[in-house]
Amino acid sequence: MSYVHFPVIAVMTLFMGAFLTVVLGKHSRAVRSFLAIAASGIAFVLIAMLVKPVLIDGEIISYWMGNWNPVNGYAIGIGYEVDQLGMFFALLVVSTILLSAVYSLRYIERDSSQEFYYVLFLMLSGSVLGLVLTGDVFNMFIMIEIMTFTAVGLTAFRNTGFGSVEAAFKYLVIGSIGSSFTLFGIAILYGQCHTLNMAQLSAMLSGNHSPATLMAFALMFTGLAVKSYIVPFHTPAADAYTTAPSSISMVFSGMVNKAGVYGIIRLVYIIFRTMDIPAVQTLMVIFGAVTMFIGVTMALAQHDFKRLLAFHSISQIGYVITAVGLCTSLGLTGGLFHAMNHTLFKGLLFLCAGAVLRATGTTNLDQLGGLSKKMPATTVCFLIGAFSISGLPPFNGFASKWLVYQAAYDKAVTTGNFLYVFVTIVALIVSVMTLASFIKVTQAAFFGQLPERLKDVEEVPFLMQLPMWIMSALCVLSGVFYNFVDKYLLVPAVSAALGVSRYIDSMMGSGYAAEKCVTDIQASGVHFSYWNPMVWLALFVIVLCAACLCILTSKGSRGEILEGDGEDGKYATFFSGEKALPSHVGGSDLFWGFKTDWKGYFNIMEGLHSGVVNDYALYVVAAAAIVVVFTFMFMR
Amino acid sequence: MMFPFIREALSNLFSKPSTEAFPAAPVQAKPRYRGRISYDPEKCINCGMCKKVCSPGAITTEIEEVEGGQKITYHFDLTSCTFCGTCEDFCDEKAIKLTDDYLMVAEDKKDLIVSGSKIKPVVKGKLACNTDSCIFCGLCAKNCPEGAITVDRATKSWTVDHEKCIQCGKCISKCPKKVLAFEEPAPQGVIFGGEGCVYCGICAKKCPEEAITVDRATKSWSIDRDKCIQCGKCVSSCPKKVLSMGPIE
Amino acid sequence: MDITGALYILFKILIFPGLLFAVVIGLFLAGLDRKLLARMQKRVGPPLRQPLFDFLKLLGKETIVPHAANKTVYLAAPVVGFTALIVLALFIPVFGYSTFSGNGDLIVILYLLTIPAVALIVGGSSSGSPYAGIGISREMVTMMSYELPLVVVLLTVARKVGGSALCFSLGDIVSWQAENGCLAFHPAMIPALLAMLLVIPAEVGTQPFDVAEAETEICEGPLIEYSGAPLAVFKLNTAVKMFIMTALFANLFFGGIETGYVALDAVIMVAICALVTFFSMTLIHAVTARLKIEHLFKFYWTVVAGLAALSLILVWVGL
Amino acid sequence: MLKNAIAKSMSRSPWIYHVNTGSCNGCDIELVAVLTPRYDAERFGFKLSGTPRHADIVVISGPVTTQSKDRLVRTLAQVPEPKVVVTLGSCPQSGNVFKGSYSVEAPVEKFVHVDVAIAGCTPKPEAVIAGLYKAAEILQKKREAMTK
Repeated sequence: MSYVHFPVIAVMTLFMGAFLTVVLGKHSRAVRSFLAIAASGIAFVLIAMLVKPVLIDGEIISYWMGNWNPVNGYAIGIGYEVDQLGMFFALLVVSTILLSAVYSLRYIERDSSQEFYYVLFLMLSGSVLGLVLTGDVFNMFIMIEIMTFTAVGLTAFRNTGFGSVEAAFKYLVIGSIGSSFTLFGIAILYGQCHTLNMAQLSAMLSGNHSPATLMAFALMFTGLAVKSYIVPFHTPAADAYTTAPSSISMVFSGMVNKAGVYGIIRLVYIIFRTMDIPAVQTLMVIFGAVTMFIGVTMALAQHDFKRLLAFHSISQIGYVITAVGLCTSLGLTGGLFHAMNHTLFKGLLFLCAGAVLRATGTTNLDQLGGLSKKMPATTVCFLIGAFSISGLPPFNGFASKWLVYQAAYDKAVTTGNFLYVFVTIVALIVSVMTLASFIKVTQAAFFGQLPERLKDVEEVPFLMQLPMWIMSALCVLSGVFYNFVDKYLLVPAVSAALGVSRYIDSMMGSGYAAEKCVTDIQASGVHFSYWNPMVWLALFVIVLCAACLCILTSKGSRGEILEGDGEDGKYATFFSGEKALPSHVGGSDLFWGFKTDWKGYFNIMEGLHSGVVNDYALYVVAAAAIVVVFTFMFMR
Repeated sequence: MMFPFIREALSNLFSKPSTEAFPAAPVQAKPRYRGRISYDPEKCINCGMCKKVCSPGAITTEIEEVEGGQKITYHFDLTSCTFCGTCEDFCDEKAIKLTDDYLMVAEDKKDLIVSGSKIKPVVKGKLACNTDSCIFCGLCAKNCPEGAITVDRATKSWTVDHEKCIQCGKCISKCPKKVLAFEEPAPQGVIFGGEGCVYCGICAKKCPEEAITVDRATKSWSIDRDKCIQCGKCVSSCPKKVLSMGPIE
Repeated sequence: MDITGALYILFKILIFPGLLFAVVIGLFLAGLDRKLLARMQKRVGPPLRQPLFDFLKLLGKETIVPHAANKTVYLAAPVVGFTALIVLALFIPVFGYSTFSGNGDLIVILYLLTIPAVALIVGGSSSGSPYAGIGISREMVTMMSYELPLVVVLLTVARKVGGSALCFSLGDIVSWQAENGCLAFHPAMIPALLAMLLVIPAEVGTQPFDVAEAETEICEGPLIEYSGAPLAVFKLNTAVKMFIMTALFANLFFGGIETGYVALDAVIMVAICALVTFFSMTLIHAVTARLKIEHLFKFYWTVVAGLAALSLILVWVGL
Repeated sequence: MLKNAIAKSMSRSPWIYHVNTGSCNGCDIELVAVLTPRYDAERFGFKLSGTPRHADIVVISGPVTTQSKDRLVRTLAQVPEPKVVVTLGSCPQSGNVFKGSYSVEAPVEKFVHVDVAIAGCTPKPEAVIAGLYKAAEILQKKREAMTK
């Protein structure tokens, strides 16, 4: 079988898995588990087999469903088109699916109606995979719809808990508004161009924007922005990520909002090719900067583990949008790399949150503490994830954030636009605040003192640890072996995003792009004065060894380390001489000085995040209106 | 100016530090500093006033009977002392002095105990008052550390509790009229009554030392005081009860 | 790579300008700071070698791991911080002389600088003490405070040196200054210089900005449970950080004065480091009292960040 | 060599932790006076530390009230070896004028071994310096004994 069929088979496998789970998996847990793992495993293998032809050999797979080839230069069938950009996201998606499925096996074993979980899970997976592989705008919309509704179902999966139905409702309302915008935009496009194929749309829209297509652009941009939860569309995300099971939160932040990001990249770089217009860059960069800033400050104020992570998801997507919006190859590289890293570390962090939830029954940071002694594996994974997201070298977050800063400041100095300086500063400060909020989680949940209530907590089973360890390893590896990631994933994806003509040609036949006068976006040069993590890692290790040698082997200094029981006064915590009391500095107690100084800001933010879905719908509509107005003012 | 001390800090940088070079150059304590206690046992009269006025009870005494009198030892525990100086004030003999030695540092607590002892010879005689010249001012009673003297001006009485008296002699030195003294009691001996003696000579016979000589013929009775051991056998054996024990001359 | 080359690299890492140089100069600066501070307070002050004595003494003490602590993290934290600082020392050139040619990216330096602070925070956090909890909270807020002005200063320098090209390389910044004169003598850079001078004490954690380790209020904060060798390493970290920050300052603003002789350059740099230590740490320490944490945050985000931003705007308009 | 250097540093860099067990503050003030410019104990490396874990010399002042006894014992247990205990003033050694009170547990020797006693009520700062100096020497000896 030729590999051109693989993308479609992968998507179909997942949908078939969902169907079979309904039919066969009602009564047997083993069958359900098998189906879920088999479907996601097959999808993973199929996509992995495409790495060689697509990413390494640089081929673009085009596939017409039912062999409905274009007639008279017009695409009439549904086309699947796997270029390097789609492949990049597809890899993220299938990895996330597989790891999440493995994690789910033990994670949801205590829940009822598991067959629905797997059905929805597989449908969600299939839809996101379909979304990133499809070459048809309307097919994309269908996938978005499936994605939205399965996501709503999964959000409400643990509907016995507080707020999950409410969260699902918010998700439903906001998601539907977003979908409607997308659909409206697609309808306008179809009316204008009489085609739904992305490649053909790209060719036709290249350089000739009418008011109608601008309207379509604005609406579709808004619709996809809702799906990627950038501010001010982020409101349902926080609730949904918090109340959904952690394996699903991981899927949400790992691939569902990546699907939105993918959609935006596809939209601005390929379909409308508006990326070289400064106004679009400005729009996206402002959106991105605002998103990352509001996301992180809101995260700082949270004291629920998963809600905090949810706001961080929003914040990190801000980085991606900013970097992508810079429209330089450096920026796009940074943006895609950060998207990938975000999938890895945020997935990891959500899995850690899930482990904590399973072990202790709560994610409230004020009630946790001292888990590092009980759950060492989770702690190590969490620390790796936290350091990665905070961008400490040599973890992967650093490499991608570094690219983002480079790109932003490069843009600033080359264009002389002060906005980008501002964005660079915001990005750098947000990174510190990210670190701050993860220090908060570290202190509140994993270190400090173990409350009496959590004395009997146990580490999660191995099957749940496995995905966490894999993701931790990936976090470290992709940070250290940055060059390989760059060479095999990012460079092909970036050149695919910028090289539109190849995309069009491979779908619509060679020469079509030239016929429509499509030219590739001229991106500014890349500064690859990378720091070389390998050298620095080696250095780090050498110096670490030297330091350890100096300090710990100096036998003149009685190098022994004394440990003992807490009952022995010598090993008890110092409480100014008082008998050790269980007193833990929890999540809400931290960063007092900061919170005092920012009281006004936090009050405003608290008012804005009212929890009322009417308000949230208003934000979406208002933002859509702003985007439309902006588009018409500056893009003519 | 927001930082008023910048000028001072910078000028200090170029001036001499005001630190005392203490361990290198010993420092004299200021006048009237009350430091380590010095105790001169020779001056001490063992009145115990110091012990009495010491609020933390830092002063202890030991009295040991030795040949030639009592060995009296005073301990001043500096780790207990508040260095108030009251003992110095109350010591009339100026035996206690708080010096200006402030370096009272020791690894061993014993090094912080000032001790001194002397042998106080036994005082013969008991305190007595010549009430004829006494004006009953009561100074003796006031200064008595043990409260052994009672003076009542109204009835003009002066009494001393010999059990309590430690024979420190403070009252004697305080007495304005110098009427107090330690009076040695008169020597005791057998006293011959004379009247009624029948010179039977039983006493002479009974005397174990043969100190009594009785001559019936000359009606004389004599005693050799050097030989008499004051055993009293003669007194008890006298049929006429003319012999008695009492002070002689 | 042949043996000589490898040995040369090893020499660079372990002796100059790596481990040994950074540690010795760091301890020297810490000693100088204490000595000068004492002199400004009209005291004699400890000998210059005092930080070395402190370090050696702490090595000889017992290392106690409290019961509530997570042993691995607790013991690893100081060493990780130290390692990051040594790597930083390799990144910062001695004017023209750098360990690895052309490297020393400002953003990498900025991020490596956070590692010692994070090591302190995580180590303190893992000790399980509530005082440490408060301490790490303050340390983190301090970090957020000084990061903004520091970022702006670095971007200002990058713009000034790079013009319309991206220039984050410290090596390029130094060589630019060798041609165009020290940045310290460019009027537009004066506010940035002042801001940087004020950032250094917070980064190192000396007096008015040492809220995180306020020993009189929260018992040394994150360090509360540390004893023995790990504490020694943390104290060493502070000393080395002094060197790193002042050397960074010297390279950023006085990069031009180089003679070409490495030994002479090193002496000049140490002299500049000592001067910067005096003005940014010792003098401020001598004349101020400790701030409250919210005042610290406000101070950095208004006054210091304002100075830095002023410089950025001046540079941006072409001064 | 390192062993000797460490032992030597012990007496050059003793950090003090001060425990007040119900003192009248007289001794505490004198201890602080030791760090002032006039006496400047820092020239010998003395430094007040905020936590017993950093301390080498523990200075105890006050007559050890019943309330503070347990706290004192616990705090002392948390000081890493080698450590030296110094009593400041008369109170911890004897109870001084508070001796015999129902709420005073002095002498402190009932609970801990005291290495150096500084007498005085309060001791002169010079005496405190001399005492701490002696304590530092003991510290070095203890360290040497530990590594033998």
